[in-house]
Amino acid sequence: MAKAPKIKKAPAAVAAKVDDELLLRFYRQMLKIRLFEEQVNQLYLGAKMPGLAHLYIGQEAVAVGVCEALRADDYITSTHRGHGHCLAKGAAADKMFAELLGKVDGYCRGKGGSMHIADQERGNLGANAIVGGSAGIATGAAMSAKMRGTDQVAVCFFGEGALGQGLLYECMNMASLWKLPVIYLCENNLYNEYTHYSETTAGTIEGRAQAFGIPSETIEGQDVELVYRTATKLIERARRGEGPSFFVCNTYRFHGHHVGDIDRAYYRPKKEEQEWKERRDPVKLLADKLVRSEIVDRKFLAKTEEEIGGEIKAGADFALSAPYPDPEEVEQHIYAE
Amino acid sequence: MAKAPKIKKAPAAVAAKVDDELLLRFYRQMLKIRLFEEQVNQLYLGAKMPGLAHLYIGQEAVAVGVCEALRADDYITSTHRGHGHCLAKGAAADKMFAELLGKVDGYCRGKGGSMHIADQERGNLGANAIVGGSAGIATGAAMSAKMRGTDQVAVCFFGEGALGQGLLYECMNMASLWKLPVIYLCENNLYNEYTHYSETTAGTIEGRAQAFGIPSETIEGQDVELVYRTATKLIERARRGEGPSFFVCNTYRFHGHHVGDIDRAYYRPKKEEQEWKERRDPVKLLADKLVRSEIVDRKFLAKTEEEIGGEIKAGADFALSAPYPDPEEVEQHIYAE
Amino acid sequence: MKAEKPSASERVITFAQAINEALAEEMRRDPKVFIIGEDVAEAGTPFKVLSGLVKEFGKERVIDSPISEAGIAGVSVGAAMTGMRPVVDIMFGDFATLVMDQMVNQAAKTHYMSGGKLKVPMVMRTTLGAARRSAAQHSQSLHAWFSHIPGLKVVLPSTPYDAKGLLKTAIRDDNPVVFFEDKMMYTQKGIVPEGDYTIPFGVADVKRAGKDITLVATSSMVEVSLKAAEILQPLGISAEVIDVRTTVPLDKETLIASVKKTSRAIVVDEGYERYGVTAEIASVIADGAFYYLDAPVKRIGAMHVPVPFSPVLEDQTVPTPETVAETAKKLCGKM
Amino acid sequence: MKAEKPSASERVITFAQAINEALAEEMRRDPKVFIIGEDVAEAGTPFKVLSGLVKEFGKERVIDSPISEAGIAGVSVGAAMTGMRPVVDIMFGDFATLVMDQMVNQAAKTHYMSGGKLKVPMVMRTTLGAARRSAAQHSQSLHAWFSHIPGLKVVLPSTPYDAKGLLKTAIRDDNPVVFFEDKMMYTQKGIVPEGDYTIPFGVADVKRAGKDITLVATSSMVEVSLKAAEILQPLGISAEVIDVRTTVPLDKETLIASVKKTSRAIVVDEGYERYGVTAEIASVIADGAFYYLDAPVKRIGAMHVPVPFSPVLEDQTVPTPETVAETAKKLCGKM
Ligand SMILES: Cc1ncc(C[n+]2csc(CCOP(=O)(O)OP(=O)(O)O)c2C)c(N)n1
Ligand SMILES: Cc1ncc(C[n+]2csc(CCOP(=O)(O)OP(=O)(O)O)c2C)c(N)n1
Ligand SMILES: [Mg+2]
Ligand SMILES: [Mg+2]
Repeated sequence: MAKAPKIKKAPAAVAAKVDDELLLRFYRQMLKIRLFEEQVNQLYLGAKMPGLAHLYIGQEAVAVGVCEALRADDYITSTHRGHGHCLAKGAAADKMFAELLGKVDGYCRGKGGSMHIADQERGNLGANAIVGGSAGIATGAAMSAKMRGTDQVAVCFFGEGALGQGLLYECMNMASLWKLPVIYLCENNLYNEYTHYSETTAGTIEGRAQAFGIPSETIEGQDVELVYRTATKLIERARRGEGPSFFVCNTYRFHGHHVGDIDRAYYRPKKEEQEWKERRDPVKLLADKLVRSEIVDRKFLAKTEEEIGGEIKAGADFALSAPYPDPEEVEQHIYAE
Repeated sequence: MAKAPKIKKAPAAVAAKVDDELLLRFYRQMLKIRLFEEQVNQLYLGAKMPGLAHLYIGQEAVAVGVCEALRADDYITSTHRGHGHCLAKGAAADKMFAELLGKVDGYCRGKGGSMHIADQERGNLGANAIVGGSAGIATGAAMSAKMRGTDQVAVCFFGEGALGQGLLYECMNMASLWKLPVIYLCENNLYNEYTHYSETTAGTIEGRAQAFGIPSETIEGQDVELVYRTATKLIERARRGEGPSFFVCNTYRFHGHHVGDIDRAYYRPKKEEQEWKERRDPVKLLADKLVRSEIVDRKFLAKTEEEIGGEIKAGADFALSAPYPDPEEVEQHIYAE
Repeated sequence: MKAEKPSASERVITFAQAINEALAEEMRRDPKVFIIGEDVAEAGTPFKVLSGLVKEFGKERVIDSPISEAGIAGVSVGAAMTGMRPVVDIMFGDFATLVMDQMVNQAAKTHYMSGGKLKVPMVMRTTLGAARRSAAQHSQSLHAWFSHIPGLKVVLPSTPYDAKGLLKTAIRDDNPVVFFEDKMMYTQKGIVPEGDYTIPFGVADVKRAGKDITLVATSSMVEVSLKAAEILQPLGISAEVIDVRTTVPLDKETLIASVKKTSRAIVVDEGYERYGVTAEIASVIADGAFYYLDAPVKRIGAMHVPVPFSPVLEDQTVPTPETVAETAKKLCGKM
Repeated sequence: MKAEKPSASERVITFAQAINEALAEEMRRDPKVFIIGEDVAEAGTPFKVLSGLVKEFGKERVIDSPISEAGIAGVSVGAAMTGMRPVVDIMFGDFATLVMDQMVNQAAKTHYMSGGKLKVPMVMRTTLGAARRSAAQHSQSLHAWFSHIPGLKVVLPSTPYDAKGLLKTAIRDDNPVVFFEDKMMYTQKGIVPEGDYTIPFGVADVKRAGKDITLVATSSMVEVSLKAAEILQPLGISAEVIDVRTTVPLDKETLIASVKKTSRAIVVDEGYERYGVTAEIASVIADGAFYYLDAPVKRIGAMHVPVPFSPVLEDQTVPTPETVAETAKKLCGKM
């Protein structure tokens, strides 16, 4: 753990101090996701990882801004692009790498893999390989929290492509009718696989929730502070029992739909990718801010990166040397005893 | 056919003359549905009809106002409460009764029954026993019309309960994206079976379509002229290639959810039923108007009723004496040759 | 086998009441159990199976839902994963077509995919059976689909007694259980003890002992098979009738042991015959009792057609005591 | 049986190219045929099976849809009822869970429920097969569900040649046809004639003649069975390998005739074993060839578990030439 940053500003701003630490924490979390995903890509390129993976690079501010506003006992449901959500909710990189490699030390003993990582100890009810498939699970978790009289909240992460799935509307209707503490979080990264969302999405995204009487917010999802502040507001609202909300974060995936999606020019312009990477990289934006506002210096950031990089590297090494599950496990866990 | 009504008004209103005839035609059609359904109820009470039926009584103005605005080659899809749609689109009472009794002379040779009546010669693609199940069929028929380069239009009739089915939203999204000539016609009769729609429907009904960029109209569905005028407008819009629309008709079913639903006090107040029957009976309202505006007199209406009653009675008799399908037919029509 | 006549101490109630009682007792026992479905509260479902439950448990535990089968199955999965024990009501088995993703890709696989960390203790109650003049979309028996999916358990009670005991077991099971009720059976009466008892899954019930042929049946076809056995009796054919009770888990041992004894078997089920549950059960028997069989194992399912509305047609599609008896006679060389 | 080596005149292309060619030829022949699905146009599907079609036929006939499986199946039903011939692309067979109502309650029953008046000439193309490290929600083979439903036809091509000929037959059929393609087979090459030819449904293909045992297989398991036959050859076991090609309609005659000759049979399929297609086929054989069988008919399906991600686990779940050969040896008393 990096030693506390040298605060160069006048001790006056005490309240701000917390913010500074929080911002730094955001940075560490976002950087962890970034480096984790880059490592995943390396594992794929090096033919060390079975199957494919959908990288979260470019969208880090969304998962971190939202999960930092949640409590450990709050719930999230995730998607096929779920590594970022999982890490942001507190999962450890080493056990995640182990899962991605199908090793027994993974969060699901290697049975789930990238698209099914779940970490229920931290409220992560799981990634989901069915687009929109978790709308019911998140809504049901919120219903359960309400029935059990806790003040837990559930966040349902999904990509804008899931707006095509009828289940989402069935669930939003019930969440609104019963004032369930759930936040439908739409990460609009502009593409449903290889098709621009404008070709698959009529009307407006926010209207999809407003139709059910669910209030909605749409923000720049590359600004982690903004994501955090907006998420905090909606989560508190849900906790107070005021019902569901819909939260659209505009963002972008920097890599392909999955690690194997290299030639993308036919469906999205190189120029668009460049612009996002140069001007709207959430990690870079936050780093600049941290330095600009003199919370830390470049040296510190470099050190942080080195340190997290070490953690990631160690995590990958752990996974690479971890054992596969015992072959007998194939017939275990079909049914709970 | 009743001889043309004596027009008592000054010959001045020539344009109006057409309207008068049209109004009379509406009346005949609505009355036919009313008397048909009352006969169905009698057949049920007399244990002459197998199974159950969902009566359309009280909603006649919707089916008639809409279908009178359609062409014979336009499409409709219907619901479990589909007798009115079928008659309004031009089906003959006798073959419908035969279908309801499971006779070989029925529109579906007795294989479909009340919930599956189809009459494709008049563009009726069928009733549907799956709530919301026809959203895809109607949308696909509109898509087909567009692809085949005809200017046919499709009307998807459904009850407000179908707003709970995700399929509807998936289809409206596509209809809007592709500007398909389809009208989603929501008959809001206030109840999903035995539950008031306010307990199952969050937000607004119109918002459900507006979210997809589909324009919407909501009207008093007991006023057949208003239904006809509004339908004509939306149908012409669709024919011109300007895309789908959503049309909500507020109405009420005077009988139970199905013929066996007698004790309804636990889910809807007798007073509410009375008010609708007394003040908002579409057939009565039109009859009063015809007389008030001196288009016809009471005697003429009585004669019309007698005449249509005769047609209905004859249709029921035809069906009662019609033969059942040959037992071998059970294994016919599983596959088209 | 249970006695035909109830003794003074024994209580007779309908199948519907047995279901209702099982739910009421479980909801009293465990505050985590709740019901969700269409028209389940005041209406108590169109079949009136749940009548009165909302009075005792309130609208918070007997929840009227929108007409959203996928949605209510989905929220049940999520509620089950987080500490509740939902019982979701899918009015007609035909509507199972709408919940397959939530039941099969979510509920059934969650425990396995999470390496045993997450559990989905939920029950999906639905119906099966034709012969109600409800036509093709309200008459199907689709239990074969669920029986095909690892991670699900599938229950098919054939008596009020079994209905209560099996439903309690289903509610207490930590896995997703699909529970099929025959619509025609709701008014059937039978002896049902008051108070608590459970019936284990995977234990077939020998309803009638016999030595010449084994009739293996599910749900609605158990009664049909018992009647067939009565027809066969005077003809000197002694039929053993076995109710599998649960297709998953399946009590292979009891079935195979019976056929090893009788050397002949017919499997009777109301699902479509082809690629239906009769196929699995017949091949389990044909394999397990191969060296004891005097004749091929026969299967009788619903006629392989969409269920027609017309009575003269619909009535041909469901197996009857006569058709079962005819097949049995042929198999026993008595014609 | 088709020759192993192509003659000069013969052309070799991949399974994916064969599918693509069948679609292109049918779309040229009949303007009513169109394709709808997710990422089918420029992307040509994630498997690149449809590459290039949008160039020739345009976005009006190769339609990129929203991620709405139920919706695209539904609009296809409606389009088919009104004069078009849709080919709807459901990317992974696992997503079939989302289209069951439209395919089963609507498409399959419309012709029958309308007394023969309405027709639904549509094809649903989807995939099956595990072993791609895609885990439990992207690896299922759910053809048993569709095979269970009267009104649907179910096709499972096992070679590029069959893929082209069977897909053309499917597109020209006036009924809803569900067409399953093995994801692993797309890159497999084979001899495929240029130009038009069709292969009738309900005609099984004897891939290899043999006299000691019959291996009945579907789709991905045909190749596995042929390899098993190679393993058995040197052991003096002559295996006949039959590809059923279509589970509905099923060519019972060919299967039964073969087993009457060989007296032994194993049915191999990649769907879950229990209540799967192996059960139906095995019981058809056990019944039809009863008096000729020297051993019980065996079934080998995918291991009855949700498909696990970890390679060491997943690889155990799919039948292999070795497991099939082992079972065959036991059956033939060679161990
Ligand atoms: C029901 C379903 N249909 C199709 C797919 C295949 N698929 C996987 S990801 C994807 C695109 C999802 O786009 P979006 O929801 O925007 O998420 P993103 O990939 O952009 O994060 C599709 C079509 C699927 N997994 N599930
Ligand atoms: C998918 C589905 N779920 C449930 C049912 C049972 N059901 C038949 S009619 C009905 C209520 C429909 O209400 P609405 O759509 O408003 O039509 P209305 O009966 O009022 O005309 C229900 C729940 C069904 N037929 N299909
Ligand atoms: Mg996206
Ligand atoms: Mg209604």
